[in-house]
Amino acid sequence: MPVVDEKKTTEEEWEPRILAFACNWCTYAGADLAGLNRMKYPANIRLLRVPCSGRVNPQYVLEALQKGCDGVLVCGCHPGDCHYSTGNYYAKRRLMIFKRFLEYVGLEPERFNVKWISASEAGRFRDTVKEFTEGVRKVGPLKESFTLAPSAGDKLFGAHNESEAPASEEGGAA
Amino acid sequence: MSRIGVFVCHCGSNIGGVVDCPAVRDYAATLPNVVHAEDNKYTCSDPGQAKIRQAIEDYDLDRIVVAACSPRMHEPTWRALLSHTKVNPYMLEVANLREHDSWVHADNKEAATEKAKDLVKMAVAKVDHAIPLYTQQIPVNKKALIIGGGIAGMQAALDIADAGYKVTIVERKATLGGKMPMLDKTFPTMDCSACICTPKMSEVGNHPNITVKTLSEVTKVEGYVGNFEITIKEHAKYVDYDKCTGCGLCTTKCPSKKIPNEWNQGLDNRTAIHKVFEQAVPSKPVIDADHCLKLTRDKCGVCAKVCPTGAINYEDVDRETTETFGAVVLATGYELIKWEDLYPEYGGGAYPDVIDGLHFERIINASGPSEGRIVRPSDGKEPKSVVIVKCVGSRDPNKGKAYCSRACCMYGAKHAHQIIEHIPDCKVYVFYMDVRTPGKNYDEFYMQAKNDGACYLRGRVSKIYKEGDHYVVWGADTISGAKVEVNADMVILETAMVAAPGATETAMLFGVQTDKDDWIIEAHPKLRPVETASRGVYLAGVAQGPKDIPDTVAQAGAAASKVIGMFSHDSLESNPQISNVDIAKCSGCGTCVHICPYGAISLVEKHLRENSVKVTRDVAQVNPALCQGCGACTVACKPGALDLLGYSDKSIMEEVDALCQW
Amino acid sequence: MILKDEMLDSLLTELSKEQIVYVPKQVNGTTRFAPYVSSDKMKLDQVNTVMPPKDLLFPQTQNMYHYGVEKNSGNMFIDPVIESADQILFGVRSCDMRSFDCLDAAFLTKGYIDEFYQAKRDRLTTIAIGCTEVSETCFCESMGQDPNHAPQADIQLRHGEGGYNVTAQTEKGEALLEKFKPFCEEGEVEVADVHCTLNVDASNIKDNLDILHESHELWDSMSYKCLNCGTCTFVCPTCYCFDIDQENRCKEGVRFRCWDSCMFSEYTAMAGGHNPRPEKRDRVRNRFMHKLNYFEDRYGKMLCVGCGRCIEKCPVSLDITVLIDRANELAQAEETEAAHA
Amino acid sequence: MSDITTTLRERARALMEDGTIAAFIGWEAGRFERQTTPLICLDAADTDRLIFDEYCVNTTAKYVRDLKQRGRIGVAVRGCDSRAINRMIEDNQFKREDVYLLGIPCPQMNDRKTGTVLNKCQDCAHRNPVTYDELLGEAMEETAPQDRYARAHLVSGLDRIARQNIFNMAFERCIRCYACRDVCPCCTCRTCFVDQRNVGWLGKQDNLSENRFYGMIRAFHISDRCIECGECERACPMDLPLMAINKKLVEDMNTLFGEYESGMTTDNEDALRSFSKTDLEEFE
Repeated sequence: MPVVDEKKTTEEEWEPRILAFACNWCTYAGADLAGLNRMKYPANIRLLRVPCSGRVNPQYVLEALQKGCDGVLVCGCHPGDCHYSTGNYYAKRRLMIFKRFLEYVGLEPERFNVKWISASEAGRFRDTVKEFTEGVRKVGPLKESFTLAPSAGDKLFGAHNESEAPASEEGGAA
Repeated sequence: MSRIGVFVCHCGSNIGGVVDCPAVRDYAATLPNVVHAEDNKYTCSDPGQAKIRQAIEDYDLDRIVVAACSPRMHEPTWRALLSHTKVNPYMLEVANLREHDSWVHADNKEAATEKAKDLVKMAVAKVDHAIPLYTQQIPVNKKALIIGGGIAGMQAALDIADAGYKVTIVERKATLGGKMPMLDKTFPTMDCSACICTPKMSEVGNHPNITVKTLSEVTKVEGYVGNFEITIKEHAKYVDYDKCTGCGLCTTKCPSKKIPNEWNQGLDNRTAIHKVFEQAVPSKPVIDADHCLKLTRDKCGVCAKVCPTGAINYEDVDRETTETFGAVVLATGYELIKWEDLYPEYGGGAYPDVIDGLHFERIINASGPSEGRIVRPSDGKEPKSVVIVKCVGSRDPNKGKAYCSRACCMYGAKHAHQIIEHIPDCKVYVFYMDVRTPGKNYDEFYMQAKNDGACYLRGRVSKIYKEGDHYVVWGADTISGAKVEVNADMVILETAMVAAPGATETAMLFGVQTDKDDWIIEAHPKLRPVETASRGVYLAGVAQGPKDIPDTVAQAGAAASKVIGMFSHDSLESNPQISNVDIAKCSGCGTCVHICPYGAISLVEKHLRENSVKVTRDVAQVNPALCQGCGACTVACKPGALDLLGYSDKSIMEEVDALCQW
Repeated sequence: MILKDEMLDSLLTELSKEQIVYVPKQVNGTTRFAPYVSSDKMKLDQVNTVMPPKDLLFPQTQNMYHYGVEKNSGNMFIDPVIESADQILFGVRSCDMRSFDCLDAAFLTKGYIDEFYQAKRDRLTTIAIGCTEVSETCFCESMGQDPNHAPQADIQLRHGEGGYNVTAQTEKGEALLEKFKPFCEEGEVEVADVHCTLNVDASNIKDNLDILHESHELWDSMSYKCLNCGTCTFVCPTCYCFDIDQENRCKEGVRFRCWDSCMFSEYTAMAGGHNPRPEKRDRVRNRFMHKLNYFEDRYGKMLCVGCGRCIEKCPVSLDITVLIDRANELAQAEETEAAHA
Repeated sequence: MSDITTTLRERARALMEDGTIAAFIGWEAGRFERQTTPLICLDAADTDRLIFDEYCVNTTAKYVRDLKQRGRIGVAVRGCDSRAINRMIEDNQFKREDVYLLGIPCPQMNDRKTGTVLNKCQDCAHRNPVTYDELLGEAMEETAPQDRYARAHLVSGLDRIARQNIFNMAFERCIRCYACRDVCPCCTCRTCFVDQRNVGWLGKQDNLSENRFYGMIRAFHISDRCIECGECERACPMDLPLMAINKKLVEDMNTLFGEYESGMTTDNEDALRSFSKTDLEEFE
């Protein structure tokens, strides 16, 4: 089972891994509409559904970046249109500060962004994903540029299955 | 250990034609705690649902992942299914393989399949940390409060009251009616406004299910849907309505007679003790404390002497009462924009014959000071040339409001029509930007006004000034490109509607937001136009944005039907995906209280035992009926004492970790 | 035997060909023991490194097991992760040398052998340098260690004019000394002894602490200013408390241990929320009792070597020597009172 | 003995003796020359140990939380201490009437080793206490720092790689002792997020990623409340440039959401718990 990107180790095979937090009421629905309209956009993005951009804790963003996402996008309703009336205003302030903070400690600006995309803006969703993916592709794998320190266990994960030594039998019995 | 079942849906060929569903199924089977994985043609269909039900039995599943279309589509379907099984309906996660995958990545099947696997593993990781959630029942107090006694409020009140529920109307002014009874005729049918409005007023006033509180306002709101504890302040009227018969003797004897009459836009005067207008409801007078000699200087007291029933009470004070209501309709209405401050080029209010539309309504109204004769306020002469200027304050982001006030095109046409009807030799010029007449029989009405002889000129008016006893209006005709100069005896400005003062404050009491122009924001502009973001709070009429009488009445009816619909249940089901406090972690800082847009969080003092020591400290408490589950508080809560059920920190972090590291 | 100053680099370069040589140096803006690289500027004049050398044997984070479910067979596996290498610790001070006595006692005696520690310990050779100056917070002499000479070291160096006197003290040291010889010359330089300026009487501290009851006012007055941060425990060369945790990914995981601090309230927090040491007073008392009483009870030595790091680094200047003085004083008072009664 | 020390002892003793306060928080001399350490007087006799000089480096306000159940607490406050008190009142940790504040205008504190002005005091804008019950000594004229965000500007002027190097190096050497958190008057959580491993915020491993998570998120948590006292940086045993981080966040908040200084009052509208519809829109 997967070592991180077993088969995508060489530079040219590298594909950016992008996580997007999407507000259930606007952007998630906008992405649904993009699907309904059979729009095409890069397959690198994975949406994580949250009730509101106000639910997106900057801690999730940092976690995703440090654990191996090459870029993180947060999407919500346009200010003023929040389903919960104010959630995105708080999100905006938090993420404005957090984006500057990330860049201050050395992250490329291309790797983290926030976009307001309504349920009707399927085209805008597609364009945002395209642009963002291209931006991340341009700056390359995050592992190198943001210096992800290997966790002490990193070299162990996946190692067992690769060597597939009979030692595992012992381990199993022990 | 949880037991997860994964169901991969082909959706015919919608998903299966792009994504390798069997591969996704096999992959899912290798994920932690997945004890069963299968793929189906249509998971939402009856046979598909039956297979889920069967698998729950066969494999003793306690959590379900369905990899299919958007959860916005069928999550409710599978939740409903699970509610009949032993699996809690909230232990379900839907991976969106259709809208977010097969439909958008049809050109790259391999990538689409990889993405499908990722989406499934994220869903598995999340559902693994799901906890069962249960809805609660909130009792409904079947009494409605309507804020605003205009046509919107009255219509909503009548509809709800006729359905058999108790209604209270709170009106800031001394009479019901709002703006409508001030008008003369209503477009496009030209029926008498008062004739159709005042019967409604008296119907409301006499309805056994309706309580009317005039000169009143809401000062405090506590509680939540079904159980709002609302404090209403009734200002002193100085007249005991239980005793007053409305005979009117007092008003004839009052010596303070020189007070400008607001009802008639200051065109005539009224007394200190006065009834707002003849058909006012309640049909009883109030004392204007600012002008009454007794109340200001402790002299006079004539009204008390003449009152045959002893209803006058100079000692009267403001009274606050608190009542419980189940639902609220906000119908706070509008005012006309204060054009005098914004448009000095129109004289800024210095010219008596440059008036606004409502002013003109009082002039032309048979019950107005000139008894329906069109005369100039300055000298009482009949005008022979009238200029009507539309969009004063509307569609003018620089000086007034950016929006269109919707009704002015029609009442501009109405005024033109009325003037020509009353004074056939009067010239009428209408300056307009566009003419917007969407409505039944509206355009016909406008055409008729033009046929009557009204001269429509497309352009804004740049200046109005006085020359002798007439006014010179400078404008542009953008169609001919010519500069236009018109001599007018009277100018009518069709001014913009703006939200009633205090509307925002009132809305805020209920946790309802207003937009930049103070109009109340509806829950959804298309699909939930009469609901607000606060459950149990509805809106009607111009409070939501400019509209004409038919739209207002229709919306009031819609709001009433929402209230009636809610009242048809004895209790409501609460949303279980709400914020939850772990008081062990809560330090009582109160940040969440500031953040919550619904006022759902409060700090309460708790007596606890911690490490065998009794302690008393403040902790946050979430009202499950008020919380809507947005989660804004959970992020503001630094120690994570607040967490959102259904979207917990743990489950989201697991999803992130799964995507990155599995 | 003399090792001339100018030969030091050549010696270390030679030594690091076969094993990792840890020397005190500036790393990432702090001083600690780190692998020698020939261009390195060592911090041999430094009285003490900010971080103690304990992480050579007991890293702040150390993997213990790798476990999981095999992809093909579905069988479970548990692989112990034992890391070990030939290491030389060069330039260690006398106080830190004594800290290895403490760690050895905790990890290798009383019938329990910690294999992760032992694997590293067995292959460690220590080269101590006698102190040539002391800082104001040094009090190793009060704790029974001579700043000039560490008997625990495999090789002892002492610096004098122009070079070091080299003495092997163990078999391991003798063996390593062979490697020294090409860089050394016969003779001896003159060295001067140094002594701590901070001195406390710790001779009876264990007994004195026994006299003072748990509820004694001493613990209130000593603890009220403590912030409950872990600074003292993390810079301490002898604090060996650890926590065990795991990092899981899908169907495999790594179990590791990492330094923990008894000053954290979370350290003793139990499932269910109860905490047997809920107040910082309890935690402060526990730390000092462990250092000066419990450890001596069990292992016959104090768990404080007098390096002074905690005094130096404590944000609120909580000082173990002040505690010792106060405890002596109060115990005496109690005894006098008891005698009168 | 300085006048302030004498007055401080007299007033603290008088307040304890007349029962106004149950404890008094100040400073006493340490074992070493020019060293001071926080002193908590639980007994009137303890007040004789109080001192005040230019080496009282500790910000002591946080002890009020530990002591508040004893009754009203007296605290000697300078500018930073008084702002810490305000901050904790705003965060509902205690009430203003729970403390009795003896204000002392601050001469600026010195580093005991070098004798020069402490880093944390160099860009201080409020040396006079901003709230107190009694002021000991004369209020001094405040001098606004030349650049409130000087610490951040030193770094923000560098290029990305250089900034990354600085912070990677810093987080690399962090030992996660949490002294910065424990000394911070804004860190008043009962259970810090780092102590909640079951939620999965961060692991206990000591490595750059986890340390950076801790460092960045703690800074972010206090970002709109930081009173800029610099205690975290002074307390840090590994000399992490923590104020370069905090000042950056404070600067951004001030620039983007309007000028404020935390802890000047007890009813500040913290930037991240409020919003304005007219906030800059950069995510369009």
